[in-house]
Amino acid sequence: MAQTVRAATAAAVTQTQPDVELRQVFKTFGADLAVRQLDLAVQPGEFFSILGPSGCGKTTTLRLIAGFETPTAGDVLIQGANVSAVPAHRRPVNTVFQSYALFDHMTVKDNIAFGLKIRHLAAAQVRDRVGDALRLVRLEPMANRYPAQLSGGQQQRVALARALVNRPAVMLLDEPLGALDQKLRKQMQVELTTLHRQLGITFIMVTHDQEEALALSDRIAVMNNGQIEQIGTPSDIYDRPHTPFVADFIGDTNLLPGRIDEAHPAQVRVTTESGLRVLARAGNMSSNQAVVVSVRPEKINLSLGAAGGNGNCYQGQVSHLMYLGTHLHCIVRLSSGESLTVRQPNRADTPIAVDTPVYVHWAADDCLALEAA
Amino acid sequence: MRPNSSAPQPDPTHPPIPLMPRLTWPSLFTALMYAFMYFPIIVLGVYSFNDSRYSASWDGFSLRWYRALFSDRRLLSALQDSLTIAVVAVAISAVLGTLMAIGLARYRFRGKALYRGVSYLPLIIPDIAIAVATLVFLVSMAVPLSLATIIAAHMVFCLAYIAVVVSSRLQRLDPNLEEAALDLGATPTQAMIQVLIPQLAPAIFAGCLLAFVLSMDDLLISSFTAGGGANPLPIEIFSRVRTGVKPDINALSVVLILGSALLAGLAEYVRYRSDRIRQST
Amino acid sequence: MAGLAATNCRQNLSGPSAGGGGGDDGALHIYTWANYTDDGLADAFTERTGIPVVVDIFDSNEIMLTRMQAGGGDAYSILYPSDYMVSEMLELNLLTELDQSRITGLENLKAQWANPAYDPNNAHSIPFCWGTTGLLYNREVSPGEPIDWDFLWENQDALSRRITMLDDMRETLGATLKSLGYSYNSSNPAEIEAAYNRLLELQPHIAAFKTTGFENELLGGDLSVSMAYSSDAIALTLEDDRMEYIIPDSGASLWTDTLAIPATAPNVDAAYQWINFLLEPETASAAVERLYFATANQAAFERLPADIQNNQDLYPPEEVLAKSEGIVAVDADSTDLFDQFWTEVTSA
Amino acid sequence: MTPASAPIPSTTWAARLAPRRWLGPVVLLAPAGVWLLLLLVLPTLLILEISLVPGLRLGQPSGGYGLGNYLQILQPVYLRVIGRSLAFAVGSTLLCLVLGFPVAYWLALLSPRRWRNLLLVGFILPLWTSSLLRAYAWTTILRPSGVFNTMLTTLGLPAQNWLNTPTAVFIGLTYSFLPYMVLILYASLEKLDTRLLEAAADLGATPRQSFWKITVPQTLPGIAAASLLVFISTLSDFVVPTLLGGASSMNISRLIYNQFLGPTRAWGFGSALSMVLILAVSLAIALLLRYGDRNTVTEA
Repeated sequence: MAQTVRAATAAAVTQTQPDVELRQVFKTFGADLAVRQLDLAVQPGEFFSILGPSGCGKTTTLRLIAGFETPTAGDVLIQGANVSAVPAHRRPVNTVFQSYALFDHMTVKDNIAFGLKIRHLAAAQVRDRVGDALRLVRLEPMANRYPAQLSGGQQQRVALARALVNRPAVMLLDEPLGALDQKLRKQMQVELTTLHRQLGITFIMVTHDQEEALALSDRIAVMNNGQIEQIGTPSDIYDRPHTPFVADFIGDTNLLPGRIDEAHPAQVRVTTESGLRVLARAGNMSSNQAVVVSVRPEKINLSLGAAGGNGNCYQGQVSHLMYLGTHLHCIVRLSSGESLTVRQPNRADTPIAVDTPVYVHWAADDCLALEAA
Repeated sequence: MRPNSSAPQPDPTHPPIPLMPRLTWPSLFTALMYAFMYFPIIVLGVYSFNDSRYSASWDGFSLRWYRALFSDRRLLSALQDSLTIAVVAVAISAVLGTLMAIGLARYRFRGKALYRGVSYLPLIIPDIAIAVATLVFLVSMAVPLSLATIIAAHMVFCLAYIAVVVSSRLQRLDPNLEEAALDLGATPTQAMIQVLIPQLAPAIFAGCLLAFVLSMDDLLISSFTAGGGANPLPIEIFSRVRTGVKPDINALSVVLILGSALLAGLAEYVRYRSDRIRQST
Repeated sequence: MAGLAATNCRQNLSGPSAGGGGGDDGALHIYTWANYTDDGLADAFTERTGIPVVVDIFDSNEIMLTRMQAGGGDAYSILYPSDYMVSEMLELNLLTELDQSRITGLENLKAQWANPAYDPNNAHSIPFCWGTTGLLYNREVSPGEPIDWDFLWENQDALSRRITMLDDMRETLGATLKSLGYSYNSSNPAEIEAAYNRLLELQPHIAAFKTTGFENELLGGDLSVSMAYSSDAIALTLEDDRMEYIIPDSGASLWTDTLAIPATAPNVDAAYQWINFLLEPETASAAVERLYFATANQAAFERLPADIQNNQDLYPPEEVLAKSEGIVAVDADSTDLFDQFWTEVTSA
Repeated sequence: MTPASAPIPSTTWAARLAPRRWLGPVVLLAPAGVWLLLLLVLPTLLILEISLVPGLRLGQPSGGYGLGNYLQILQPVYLRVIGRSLAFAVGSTLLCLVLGFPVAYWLALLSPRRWRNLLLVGFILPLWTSSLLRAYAWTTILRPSGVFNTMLTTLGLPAQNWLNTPTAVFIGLTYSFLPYMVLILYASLEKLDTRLLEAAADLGATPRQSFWKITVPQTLPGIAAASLLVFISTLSDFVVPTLLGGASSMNISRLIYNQFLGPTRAWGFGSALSMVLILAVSLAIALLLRYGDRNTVTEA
């Protein structure tokens, strides 16, 4: 699978010098603390995403790397050089803005050539590289148009080309697909990964769309409240979230707060607040610790009769049912009082309806006990 | 992207309007108001061709007042003074006003509200109050009045008007544009000159035009700051209107109105052009 | 900062104009009454000397004085103050003492102006012309022939908004004083106040206070009577038969306008040349024929054609002159009173 | 993970070395700022100071501070001048509103779209020409033997002698400032969401009802801004009262002008009048900012 391959590449390059590194970075705006104690290392060639809800500090982090903001404290390193005091125009990074920020008084060609002309490249060289860039983003016929005469997707590609043409060490993408509609987004996601593979340069993307982050990234940093909650590969983040926030933010999950009754090396037994006893996977945890058990909707099975085995199995009743084509989205009210979201493949063999009495069950390894926040 | 996209979309609230609007009472009333606006101008125009000196009755068609006008050295030199004042004041104000608007948009600092408030003052304080204050100041500083003092005084309101127009454009501008230029390697100065200023150009132009028209029309501030033989057109016209007008003033009105119409047309054209380039598809 | 500036300011406001060194563009800048120079006069001078002439116009002595004090007067090399204003400006040190050795033609002045009371020995000013202030009316539309100032009050309803009075404090209040039988130069507060009240009574019927600019409206019949300087009036009576100028029976003001060089004048050389130019009999008489002011220059008078010499509006008979009086500077308290009443009457 | 209360280390060398951070603001803001300070703020403060020196006249030694100049304004004759100025302003603002609203309404909502911009420019085109000449044009029209009376007598109506009366001032002010009124009202009406009118019609409102219940309230900020602008301009107008009002229309601007460049040179009194005018205008603006829509004001 592509993801494991990527994870392997990521692991292989961990030893080399990071392309971008943030060390203990703080950024305040007046009394507001936008970013606190940030440590981050992005490896060369990585597609790295910063994911988080709006206002979590992810865009600020990107702007710190680009040089639009100076850290209040801490250091920013690009390719090993401390650039904390280097202004944006002398940093070897280029940005694709959410708004594209195209210069609408210049043609597409001039927009793309801007960075090269600023660096006083020879005219012929500028022409060649702009031509290459246009070809790369398949915009050759639009070279002499003005940005306002292009569609949203085309403008997006101009923004990409304008950054790429400078051959930056690092590409910074601030919600690059945020302004596009759903269908175009999917298409551009494919183009982005293709570009990344072709160019082999480091991409750092900021997004609030977890699906996009999962689909595109080698590694993801999940930010919340100015801090990084977890850095890891997509499957790390999804399958092994470190905090309830990450579990909740990435994908859907059911969170059941409770306390540990028995702690084993890799497994714990938890009694939830409503009295449900749950077996869950866990790291090093001790008895009586407050935890939150996270179980993904798609890991839960529904059946009409009770299931055996050493997993978790509870009785309940379907209270809501939504038909979503590929699957069914149900809410099951357990007899203990809790409600669980369950995602059930759309198959003929589970005839369920609202008010059907059902059993829900999942394997202990499919749920995770997380330290309560 | 832009609300006044010129694409002729049918207006949902009204049935498609034929080229000739129906004669409803609002359209009739509007026509009447147009007549009201142009009536005095037409009267001046008609009298400018009247042979009579007293303007009271029609004595026959004549171009003598136009001949008188174009051989009136005093009037022409007043026009030259006015143009000098307006062009110099507007040119300097365009730079200072634009810088001020950019600075106000970019920086946060203590006393910014006060600064902004002061920059709005020339738009609010009546001309007469600005005029007398400037005179008192110049007299108290023992600055001899001259063409330069008029320019200095005109710059106050010119830069305020330009800054206001540019500010409103800045507010609608993508804040990332300048950063994009920096990001692509432009120095802050290059970013301002190559990206920000071109983006602001239509607004700067509009502001300059407004300031130019106001400067050309200003009587009070000029009256209080004129000296050293400087005699801008409004002062000359005012003096002639008071000391007895000969109909060459009528001819002057016609010439000035045609000139202004030309300028207004140019302004409209520039606005239309910049809208065209920026209009979304 | 404001405090410092203010101290400086107060000094500058109360002292004479600090100015000096206004724009000297080589031209001769003249600050004068309307109709005292025309292109003919200026062109003749330029042709003679090569110095271009720029003329600016004032409505009243007081406004000219204000301009000179407010710093706008730096450009002018020649002023035309009236008699009493010469005294006032002398007191404020605003005029240059003339170097009489640089002036030729002084001997041509009529005897009565050889040593005028407002400026002994013509040390600072050269009498240029003189005249009276009376009523100019349009016979076709006036409800009668004005004999005296009283005419305005007696016919105020018929004349409503068909009268203009001079925009000149001393002249207009003075004429009202005269209509009450008092002197133009009264310094009796009660008399001045009585004149103020009388003028206030007429005020609603006055179309405008205008020193010039009534001509077209008078000719067109929009105005009936205008208080006017004889020089302006005569031009109009000669142009149109319907126009008449009268010197009111109870007396009018008799004024002399002079040529003077301000203390801050640039281009003083040109100023002397201008004075000498105007003192030449040929120039002066030609100007009189065109502009109709009464010259104080005997030699010029002698060169005038007989019809002008005999024009009684221009050169009134002795008995009329005897009833008239010159305006002289009054004491500070009275000036204040004039100022105050003038502001009030024009604001009412 | 990380403790929420991680201390912020003191400023790093990077922040301290940030290159001359004061330079940008100074280059951008100082030139205009100095100019405004020198030629606007300082002069206004000077006027304030002079207004507190009773009886200060140009060219005469002056006494100490006091409120004499302000007390002088309280004399009936000057109160009448202020009252007259207010009457001119209120009257001509109302006239402009009554005449201008239908025009702006027609231009913004009823005029053919294709010509709309051109029609608007056409209406405000007279603004581009000398305000002096436009006021002067009215003297030609309103003089007793002028065009207006010729028209009246042709129609068999009695002639009017309106020149040099307040009536002429009202006409002149309305004429001069009508384009401003239309321009701002147009901007406000153009932004009117016409779907609201549809919704009102859908809910059974007659056109008249939706005009008074939707259009007018929705454009109220525009109406307020336009009226304020016209009010301020007419309150302090100089040209129209001078050229059309004759001896009977002294207003505050003319009075101030006369104190400074007129015969009496009463600069102290003139400064006090000027301060009162500035105060009146600021009060009007403050009221609008307090009760009106800020954006409309700044746009205006």
